[in-house]
Amino acid sequence: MAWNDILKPLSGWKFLFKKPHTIRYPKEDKIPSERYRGIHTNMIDKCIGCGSCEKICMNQAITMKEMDVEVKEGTTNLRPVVDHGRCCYCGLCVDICPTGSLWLSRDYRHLSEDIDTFIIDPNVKEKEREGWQKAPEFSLIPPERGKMEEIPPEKRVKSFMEVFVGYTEPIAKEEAQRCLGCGLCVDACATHMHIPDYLKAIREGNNEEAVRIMFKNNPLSEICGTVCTHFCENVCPVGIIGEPVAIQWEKEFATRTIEDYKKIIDTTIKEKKERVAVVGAGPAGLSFAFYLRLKGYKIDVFEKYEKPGGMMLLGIPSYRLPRKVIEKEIKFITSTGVKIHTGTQIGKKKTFKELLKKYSAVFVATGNTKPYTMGIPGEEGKDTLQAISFLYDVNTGKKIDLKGKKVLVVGGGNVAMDAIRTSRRLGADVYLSYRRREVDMPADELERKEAKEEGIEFMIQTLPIEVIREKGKIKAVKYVPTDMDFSEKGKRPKPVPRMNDVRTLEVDIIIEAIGQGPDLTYLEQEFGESLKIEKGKPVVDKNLMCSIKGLFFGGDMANKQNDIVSAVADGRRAAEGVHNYLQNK
Amino acid sequence: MSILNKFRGKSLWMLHYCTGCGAIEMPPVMTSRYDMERFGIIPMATPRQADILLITGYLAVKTLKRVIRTYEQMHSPKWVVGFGACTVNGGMYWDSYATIKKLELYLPVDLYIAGCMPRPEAIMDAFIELRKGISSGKYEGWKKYIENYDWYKKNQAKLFDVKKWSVNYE
Amino acid sequence: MKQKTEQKKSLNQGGKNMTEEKSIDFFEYFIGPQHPGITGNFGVILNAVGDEIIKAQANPGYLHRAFEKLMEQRMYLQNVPLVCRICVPEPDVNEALYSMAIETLTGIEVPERAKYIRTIVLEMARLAAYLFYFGGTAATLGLYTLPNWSFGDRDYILDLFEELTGARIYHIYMQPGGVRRDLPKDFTKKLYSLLQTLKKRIKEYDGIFFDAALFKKRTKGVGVINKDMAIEYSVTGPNLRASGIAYDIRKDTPYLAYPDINFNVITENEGDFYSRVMVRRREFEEDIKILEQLIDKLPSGEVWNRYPMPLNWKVEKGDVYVKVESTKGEYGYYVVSDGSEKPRRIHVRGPSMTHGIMLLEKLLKGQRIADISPIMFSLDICPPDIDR
Amino acid sequence: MSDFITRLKNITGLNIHKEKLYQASLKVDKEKIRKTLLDLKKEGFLQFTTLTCIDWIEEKTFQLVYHLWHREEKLHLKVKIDIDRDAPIVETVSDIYIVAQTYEREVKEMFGVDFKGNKRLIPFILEDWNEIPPMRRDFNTREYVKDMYETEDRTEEIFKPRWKKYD
Amino acid sequence: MNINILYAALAPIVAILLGLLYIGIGRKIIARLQRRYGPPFYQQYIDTIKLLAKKTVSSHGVFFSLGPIMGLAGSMVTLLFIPFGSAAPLLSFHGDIILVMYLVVIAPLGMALGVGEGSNPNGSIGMARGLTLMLAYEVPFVLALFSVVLYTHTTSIAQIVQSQAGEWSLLKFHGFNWLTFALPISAIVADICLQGMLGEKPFDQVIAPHEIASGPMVEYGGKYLGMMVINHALHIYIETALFVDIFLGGGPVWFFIPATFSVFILSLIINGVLPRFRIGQALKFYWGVPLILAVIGIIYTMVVIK
Repeated sequence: MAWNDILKPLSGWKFLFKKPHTIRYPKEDKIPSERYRGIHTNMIDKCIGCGSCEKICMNQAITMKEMDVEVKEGTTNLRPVVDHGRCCYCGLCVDICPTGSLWLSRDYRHLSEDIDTFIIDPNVKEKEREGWQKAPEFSLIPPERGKMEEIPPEKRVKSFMEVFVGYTEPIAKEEAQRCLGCGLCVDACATHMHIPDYLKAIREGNNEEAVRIMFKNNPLSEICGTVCTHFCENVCPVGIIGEPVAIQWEKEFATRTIEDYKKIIDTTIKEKKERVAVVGAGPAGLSFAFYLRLKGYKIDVFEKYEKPGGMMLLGIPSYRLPRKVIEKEIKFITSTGVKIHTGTQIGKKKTFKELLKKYSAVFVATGNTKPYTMGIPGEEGKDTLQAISFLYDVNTGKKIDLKGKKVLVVGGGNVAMDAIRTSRRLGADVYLSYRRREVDMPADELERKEAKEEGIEFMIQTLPIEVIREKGKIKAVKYVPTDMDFSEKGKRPKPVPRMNDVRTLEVDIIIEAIGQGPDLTYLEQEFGESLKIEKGKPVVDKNLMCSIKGLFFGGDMANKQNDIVSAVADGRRAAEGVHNYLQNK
Repeated sequence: MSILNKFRGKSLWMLHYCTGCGAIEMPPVMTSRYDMERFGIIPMATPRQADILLITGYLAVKTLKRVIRTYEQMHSPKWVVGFGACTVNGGMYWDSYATIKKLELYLPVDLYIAGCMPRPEAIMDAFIELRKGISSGKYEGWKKYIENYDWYKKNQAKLFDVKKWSVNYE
Repeated sequence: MKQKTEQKKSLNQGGKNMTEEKSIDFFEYFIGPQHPGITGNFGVILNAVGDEIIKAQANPGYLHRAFEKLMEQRMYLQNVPLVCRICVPEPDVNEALYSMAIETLTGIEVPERAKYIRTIVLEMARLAAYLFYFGGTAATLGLYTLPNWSFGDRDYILDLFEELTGARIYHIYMQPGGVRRDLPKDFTKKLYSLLQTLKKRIKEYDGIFFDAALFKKRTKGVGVINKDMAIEYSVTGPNLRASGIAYDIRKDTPYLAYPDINFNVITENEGDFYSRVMVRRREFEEDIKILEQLIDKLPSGEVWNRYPMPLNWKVEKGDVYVKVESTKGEYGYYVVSDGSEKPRRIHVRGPSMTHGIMLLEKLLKGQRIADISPIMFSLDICPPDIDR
Repeated sequence: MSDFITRLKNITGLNIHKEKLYQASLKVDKEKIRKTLLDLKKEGFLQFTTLTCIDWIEEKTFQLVYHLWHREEKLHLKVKIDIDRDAPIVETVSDIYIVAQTYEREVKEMFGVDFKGNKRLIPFILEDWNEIPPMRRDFNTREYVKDMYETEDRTEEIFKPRWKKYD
Repeated sequence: MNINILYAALAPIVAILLGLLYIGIGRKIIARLQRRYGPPFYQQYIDTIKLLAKKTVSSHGVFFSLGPIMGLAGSMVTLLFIPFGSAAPLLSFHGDIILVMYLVVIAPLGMALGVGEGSNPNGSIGMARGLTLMLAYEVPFVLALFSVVLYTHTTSIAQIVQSQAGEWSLLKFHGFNWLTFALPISAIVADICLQGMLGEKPFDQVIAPHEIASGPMVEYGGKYLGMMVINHALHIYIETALFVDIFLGGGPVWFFIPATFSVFILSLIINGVLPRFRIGQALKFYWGVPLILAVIGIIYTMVVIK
């Protein structure tokens, strides 16, 4: 054995005079790293109570508890409470949290002899020391939506061909996987469709089950799939960081794959003897007719125009909503035994009172047919058209050629969008004047984007004040820019016109799309005072029955939301209402 | 008696028994980086010489039998410290057939430390807290074991045959 | 020492009572679960005559948490935090294996930078595990100074892990498709400086332990595994290389970033206790070189290739066996998926399953009682591998 | 690698099909397992990596997978055999590969597969376990935990849809 | 006479306090070697008091309890014969060096008796190792002392101390007539054997925690362990005092205590950095080099004898 092998260990003694590297804990403390995964903290206002942290946690350490927190639209009052007798500090709940409100702080100290104190309520008002936080690019929820291939703007402007291409099978399945299953969208949707259920069915590939779930709440699912205002997507947690789950397109995909609904939805009906009349074959009337028919009542629908469909057929242009979709849905509804009498306007020949006598209940859903006017000087006269009548002419096939003409459309809703894009397709170069900011526009964001692509110039925050006419023809329009006044809380800002800065624009035709209201003239003649009307809309109770017994109102003419899905919802609710009314009559 | 408690607090001998996965955080605490010997805590080899029994994390039922017998061999006053989530409410193995869920039912635990494997600082926190508690005579876990002995035995009997269990080998 | 073992209640070692009536001239000796010389929670029952062992029987099962049963109850992503709890001294091996298995099954491509980061994490974990090994072996031989040094230095690696992953031991940092966060800023500088200090520190360890005469005297010729015994008992990892067979999974079937790292496989040839320790000692330096190469060649780019939404993630039917070189030997995962959201079966092939039972029982025959725990430590047996 | 597989096929006459990542698998029926392993060992598969048992409860079979590793050719071979689930009996291979004895002990204890000829099938991990072998899929661990430790399994409550009130 | 009684009463207390102090400071030094701060130096006192304050006493029978008492008694009795530096011991007569040699053996034997009763295999293995180790270091140690006796022609420790005496003063160093300079070889042998007697590494197989879970003390807890710790402290004091008395010439208190402490530290230096032998190797080690050295030492003394 070499001598230095024996003496070498003594070299260790040089540490006797060096400073030990011990962390003398109570005095010197080592602060954990920025990313340390410690005890949870959750910002109570940012959290929407979707419960996906509870779902991903494999130790079931997180339970969602009711807390007294003000429930904003699209959120619940559930907040997570963490049981540190189960938690393994993995941070998966932080990575899946759509809003990024939950994170693991850098604090880890919790000592106690009683195990109940280990259930810690992480909810706080403001952010304390951050630790393991949500990084958007590492979120467990895929941010992008399944890509739907688009038709290039030049090609689609030329004709009224269909803009909406729809999903293919693999992309739809992959997109349906993004759904967290939290159910916030169901509360936001007017018809409360069971969206997570049918997305799950699509994921598993059986579209029949998906369509069956849809038709429980919405008989016009394919139409809604194509043109809905999709409140569900506005509230979907996935959309907080990335794009929301494409619920509308998924619905369209599922219904498109089913040729004939008759085969998969059983419409066996237990006949009842009462007969019910429906005025107006719009979305509200049709859905009311469908659900009441399923309950067994005999239904007669009276429609003013030649073809049933209401605003869907005559308001929405064919490039947005193909006609065959409407026929397919209506064919299915009539297949259940609903009789639709077109071309008969109630109030002219037949009166409402006759209907009330003949039928045990009457449901009126004639929608908003009376357009509002701007009321500015020079407005009346030739070439100032109303949007819905303009669209009615186009949709009923009347040839209108606007080539080389300049068209100014006033308004910001979906009807305005249809007006500008239809006139664009008819060859005009189109301007849009809207008095508030672009973000306040009620129109769908995708519609605005496509409109801009098609070369329509948006004149935001402008208010026309006068129309200049020469020999009856419109020559130009005077307008002023507006400023926003945010004084009233909770409502959209009020536009304040700047009168000193007046500008003019040479224009040939003006189309007004500033909103429509219900046309109650016949009803007032017949019922007068007994029909209570408030702010232009009849007052209805929970069952949508107005002050006159047996008379029900629904659709755009009775609710504030003014879109297809709320009309369908009113139809379904009215069907329940009539059913209850007739049961305990 | 309180003066003796001071001495008991200042010299806690820990049983060198890594029952669960939390024991991997004991070496840094025992050795040069955090050095628990500054508080007079050294690992002892046998239950006879030890004062604290550290249940470091989950406890398989097979280990629970040994731990109970080891605990009963320790000389009182003795204390039990539960490490991590698994001793409080089952931790990650809440649905495993082989581990116990609440240590409280089988042993009188004086202190639980939060963490899915508590950090060395958290362990030092526990030792300091234990030290203060013992000096002031607050932690009396071992008395609790003697007082409701049959309650503990009933819980243990639910899992294994308390009287006659033994190792099966060739 | 003849000892009749009648009805005597032996109250130590977790108190196994020797109830049977045996009058053979050996005595049973339990190195039970509660024993400072045992790595983790593991029992060995020995029949010894005097100081010499004539028969040994391993008695595992104290750390059984039924991982494979639990993994069948959880979705694929929920297994990521569970999987790293299997082997405590080196959790990253399990994370890497699980991610590689799922990536092979589902075909998710791992970005280049993520491969490098994973290899850095694996090599750092290897350094930490080796330091743990040196400390443990020296403690069983009686030298308490080296554990204090090596555990102290290991703690600096754990601090770096905490910087990188947010946790000291269970990093839950690798997930199928890449890693969960990118490197923090100037992480590679800190790692580089730590590697330089570790180079100096290993020289000091040489002085006190590896070159010490007493260590050589105590370990040479103890617990010898010759070549064909190693092959017969399917020994893998450093223990195999200590017996002279140059087989290293990082070289034979390279994974992650190992293809473009050049390092040499270190072997000894006696296969006894001394060569097992020296193999790991020289591999420690080799790892430092590997880590330096990794830091130089670290590419840029993103670090995670996304998998579908975890709550509805279904992996199509298939089975795959992936393996990684851990400090204890070949660590493998055999994942069988049946197209549902939960794996059908995940079999964890821990190296200690062969080293800890059959090999240990064969090695302990004929050894002294003083050498039981050193041999067990030299084989680097990790009881959670056996019981899972 | 692939030429070795073809050579292996015609020598042993077994249809081995290659999979990704240095792997190949092979289906054999129950009786021929010993002969296959003997041939493969002669071919150079010296390392017995592990033995896995998969419980395909739907088809009422246990699938035993013997994993072998060929060091020179760098090939991982998975020899699979299916055995009936209700009477799982197989001959042991512990005399061909010594290490298989431990794996067989574990599979015996966890699945209840009986290995004829294994000299040492004594309890391995579980102690005084009186339920059915725990790794079988018909042993529900969450129910067992419910009545032994009163630990609730809140899975349905977590995944209960919250919109059922709109029906 | 009453001074002696006072001295007899004081000696054990002083010895225990000194022993515990040495262990406490030793722990601190070892801690500094291991790059950490280590416990306060008075930690050993606290530990002992805590052990004695333990509430339960579990015994395996009468002899089990007798073991530590015999050990303590053996150590106390040897104290009577060890001179505290130059101060004469209580009892001193010819042949007391041989008596001390015998008495030092009583303590381990007493404990062996107790441990045998404890029926714990670790205890019995530890006891067997303790006896074999004692066998190992006794032989060279006796030869070394034999050479001292040969050189100083007396077998009474007090006289050995006298023979090295000279007037002591702080300034003048007059250690030349120490026996270490007279008989260097036997001093080295005695020091190597001291390492084994104190149970410091590389010879601490007796209480090797990692192999036999603290050997003989495995069943002893609480008050018994307290007695054993005190016995260990006494043991340290006795051996270092014996070594200083014989080889470093005793000397006044201000020299005696630092000398004993430095002898203890010398053994600690080796203890800090070495692993331990197997018991077989320890035996072969002691009967190898130290035995030959001891024989050479004797021949050397015969040659150089006056």
